Amino acid sequence: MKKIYMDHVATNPLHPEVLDAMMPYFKEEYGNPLSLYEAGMNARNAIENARESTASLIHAKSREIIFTASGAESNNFALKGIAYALQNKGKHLIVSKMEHHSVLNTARFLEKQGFAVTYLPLDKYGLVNPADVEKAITDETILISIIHASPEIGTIQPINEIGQIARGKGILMHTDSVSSVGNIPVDVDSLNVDLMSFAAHQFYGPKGAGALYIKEGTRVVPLIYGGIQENGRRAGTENVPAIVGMGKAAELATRDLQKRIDHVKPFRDSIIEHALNIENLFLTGHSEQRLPGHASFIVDFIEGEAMLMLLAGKGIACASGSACSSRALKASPVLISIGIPAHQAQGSVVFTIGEDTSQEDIDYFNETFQAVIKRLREISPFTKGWEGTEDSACTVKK
Amino acid sequence: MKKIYMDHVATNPLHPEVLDAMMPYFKEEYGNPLSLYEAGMNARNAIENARESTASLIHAKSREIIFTASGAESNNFALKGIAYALQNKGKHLIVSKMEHHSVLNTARFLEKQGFAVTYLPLDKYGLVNPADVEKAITDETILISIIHASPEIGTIQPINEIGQIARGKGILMHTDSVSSVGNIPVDVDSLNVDLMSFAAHQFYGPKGAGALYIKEGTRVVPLIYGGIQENGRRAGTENVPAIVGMGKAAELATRDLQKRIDHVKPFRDSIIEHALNIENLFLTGHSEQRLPGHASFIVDFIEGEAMLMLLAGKGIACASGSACSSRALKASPVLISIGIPAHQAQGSVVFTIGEDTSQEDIDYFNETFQAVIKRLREISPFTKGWEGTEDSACTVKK
Amino acid sequence: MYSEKVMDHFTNPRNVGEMADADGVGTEGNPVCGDMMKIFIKVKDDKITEAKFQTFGCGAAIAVSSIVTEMAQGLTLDEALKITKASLAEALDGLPPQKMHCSNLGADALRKAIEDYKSKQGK
Amino acid sequence: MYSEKVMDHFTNPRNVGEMADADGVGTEGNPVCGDMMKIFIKVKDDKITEAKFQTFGCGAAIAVSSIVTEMAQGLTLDEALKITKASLAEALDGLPPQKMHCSNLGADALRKAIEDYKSKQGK
Ligand SMILES: Cc1ncc(COP(=O)(O)O)c(C=O)c1O
Ligand SMILES: Cc1ncc(COP(=O)(O)O)c(C=O)c1O
Repeated sequence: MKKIYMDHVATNPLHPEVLDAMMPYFKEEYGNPLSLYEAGMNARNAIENARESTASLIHAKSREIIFTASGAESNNFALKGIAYALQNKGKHLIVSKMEHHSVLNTARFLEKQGFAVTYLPLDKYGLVNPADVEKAITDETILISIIHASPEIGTIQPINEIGQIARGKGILMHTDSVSSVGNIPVDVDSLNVDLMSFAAHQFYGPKGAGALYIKEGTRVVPLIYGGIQENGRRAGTENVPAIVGMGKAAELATRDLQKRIDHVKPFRDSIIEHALNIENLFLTGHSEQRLPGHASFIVDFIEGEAMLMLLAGKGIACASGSACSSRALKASPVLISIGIPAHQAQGSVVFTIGEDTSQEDIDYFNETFQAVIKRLREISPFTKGWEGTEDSACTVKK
Repeated sequence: MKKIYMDHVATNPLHPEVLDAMMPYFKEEYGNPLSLYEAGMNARNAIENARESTASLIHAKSREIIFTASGAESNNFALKGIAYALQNKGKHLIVSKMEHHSVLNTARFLEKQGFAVTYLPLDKYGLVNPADVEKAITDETILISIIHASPEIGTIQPINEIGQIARGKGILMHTDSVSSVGNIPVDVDSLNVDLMSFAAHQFYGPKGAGALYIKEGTRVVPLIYGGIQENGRRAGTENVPAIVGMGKAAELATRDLQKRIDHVKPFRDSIIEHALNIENLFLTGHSEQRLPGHASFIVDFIEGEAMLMLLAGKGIACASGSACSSRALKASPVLISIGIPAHQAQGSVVFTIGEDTSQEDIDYFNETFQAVIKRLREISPFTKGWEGTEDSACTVKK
Repeated sequence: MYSEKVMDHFTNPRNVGEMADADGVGTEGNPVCGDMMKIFIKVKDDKITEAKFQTFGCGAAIAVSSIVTEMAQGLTLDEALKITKASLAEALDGLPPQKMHCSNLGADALRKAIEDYKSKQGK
Repeated sequence: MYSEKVMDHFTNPRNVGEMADADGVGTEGNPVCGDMMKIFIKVKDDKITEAKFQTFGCGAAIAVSSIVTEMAQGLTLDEALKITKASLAEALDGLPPQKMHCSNLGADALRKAIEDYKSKQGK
């Protein structure tokens, strides 16, 4: 059976060159990077080279990069690290309703510890209005954290504008760039941010490697205390192979970024164009300001998990924001925040493509997607409208 | 040149079988373990199998294992996770002066957040006196955290006795078993602990994989918030290859534990016996209650880093607790806590061996160690005593 | 995640479609919650002679709908009323825990269809 | 971490040992802090004709001791007093930052040895 991986926004295959770069650090170079003997020193040099490449990808200085184990860790580190560092200055944070759980749930934890958090609304395309950011700022505000690009609806936020507002007010700005770094050009300076989270598995690097960019001179309290690894800011014996892999992946992403964008964008456009020919189907997120390999839809009258399963049966791996496809059994809060009613949010489906995607895959996909929708609509009690749908809140039945 | 790795307590080479087990998850099985399609489901199954093997190694249930990225993360998670979960019950923690930085520095962070911490003293062998634990307990005590075995002096603490005291008082008990799990038999039930940290790279598993054992029914607040990975207790896209590697390493450790102990113990004894023939040299830590592959000494009149460097020149990789060999430029607090004067602590040297160590290695080592000491003593101004040494505290000169 | 039986009933659902001349119709669930099931039955001599369904929902919901219509056919109304969430899950060789309750509306929809038939009969 | 020059002076230190008939002796550092350096000099016509050392300390401390004795030989006392931490580090092709100040006691020990010589001469 054909296998087409269309869940690149969740995670990515490892680039073969990345794995090659990692291998020696699984084999000969196992020494502790802190140690004084040879194997340890080789490991330390490898880490510093990786830091250099990783910094280059986002146009940062290498000492501004702290390696972590995941995007989620970087987000937790950024929010708690700034909150605890600046709690004497103020106890107010601003985030958006588009944030990933790793930002949202950290914000909720901080609320329990006495911080106040403003959750900014989204427009129907998922955009945060910079004017709303400005209005939300108080004397107590110590951090603004806005996601760069949504993995669910693909929309890219105007981070540079928001960062400018933050900078104007002397407030630190963090962006969760996990789904953008490696997929679109990212420059920490032109984005006007002080902290940025990203993860290697989003650009053909290994799982288990993430980074937090911390602008020089910014004080953060560690999330993981311990030894003096990462300049005392993130403890734990370094995961040398993963860090080396992140460095290599960053190097490849820097080199190939435009090529990758040019490769996926026409495919994404073809998916969207073909899909929009289907009745009662619409695009979610912004049509222009969106990730180049990201196509996301609401398909009326059928449910996302069922689409996923039928597509999986045809070899196509993808994602959905429907309640049934999430283990929490709740429709994606982002879909609700951009004004999609809960019953329509059930029909969410997300396709994300990558450098391994071919024209043949796209042709096969366009055909199959249409067939799957047709099939599920034959089973559905709805055909022309949502007759009989109660507009009540749905509590999960247990 | 001969290469003898004698820093096993810092980190270990990957077992070739472990790497073999990991490889498919770098290649074909890259899917997101949370997803519904096939590659994702294979990854999920692999994680659950690894959880089972990892649990077996410490005689726990598999749902009591949370995967993390390092021993340091597990320690941070345990202390902060319990502190925040039980802060309404009390705000006092008990640790020992033998703790790893990842426990000590987390304890200091918690002190800044309003918690009180008692640091228990050590006797001259490094042992914590269970009676001291009992005395330190107050109505406010919510957690006792004592390291299982010292990576610096090899001493193994009477965790089961301390755990019994904790249990008798209804107080949670955590042990940092990073340097013991995989090296000695460890059973969470007979140790009477509620939480236990450990790391795969200590038993021939990969860097980037750690675990926290959390006894069923124990509530902890996450350290890394986000998605529902690890049952909502530790977020981040799972590092599938590392987790699979930890599972395989745990399986091998369970199988080979006694064989490994029988292999290293006579070598350790040979190192100690030969070393003790040298004048003005003594063993640090307990002679019986110590890690089977761990030999640590104070060599009078010479300095640890110089020993390390000369030994490295002879192909022998080892560690020291001297000020100059640490980047913090401070002699090991553990050495000071067991009553070793600062000038003697400078002569600390630690040798830890493993399953790759051979009789030939030990013979070469015993000879070389003696020669290195002789050589450095020829350079030293001290020969028979510490004449002229001021017993003043030393502040790092900057 | 799903048993082979679930996958079979999901990918090849039995008895799909509207029944214009149904003797009883039962609807359960709400698309807001992700699942809605509509069951149509034909009844003769207190026995279900035919059952069909239309379902909006996930894989489990569709498989449950398929199997409940299959199981109901040929049963007396009293026998059909004994079909439960548990017996449907069992017939499908099990359902994942989170699907056990949220997408397993078949027994309820069938009961409603039977009640509808009975009320139409004035019983 | 260390330059080749440091490694060379550390593994083959020049001028090691006590000098029973030294004209000046200088001691700097404290083993409590990890480094102690003792420098012995012989002086003739205001020139250092011979220098030796004994050092307790790390690799950098030993290398610094070795090079300072090598450099001092043949210098006038005034020239020798111009030796600094920086010039020693430079002669060793650099020292790691954390070693730059804490193990680089050579210039101070040499200065003390020269002072010792001068005070003995009653100068
Ligand atoms: C006793 C102990 N605890 C914690 C750690 C930290 O573990 P890791 O380096 O995996 O973060 C170590 C380091 O090896 C250790 O020896
Ligand atoms: C926008 C965003 N932030 C954070 C994360 C979490 O990253 P990780 O899974 O590497 O922890 C993700 C997940 O892919 C993401 O898409």
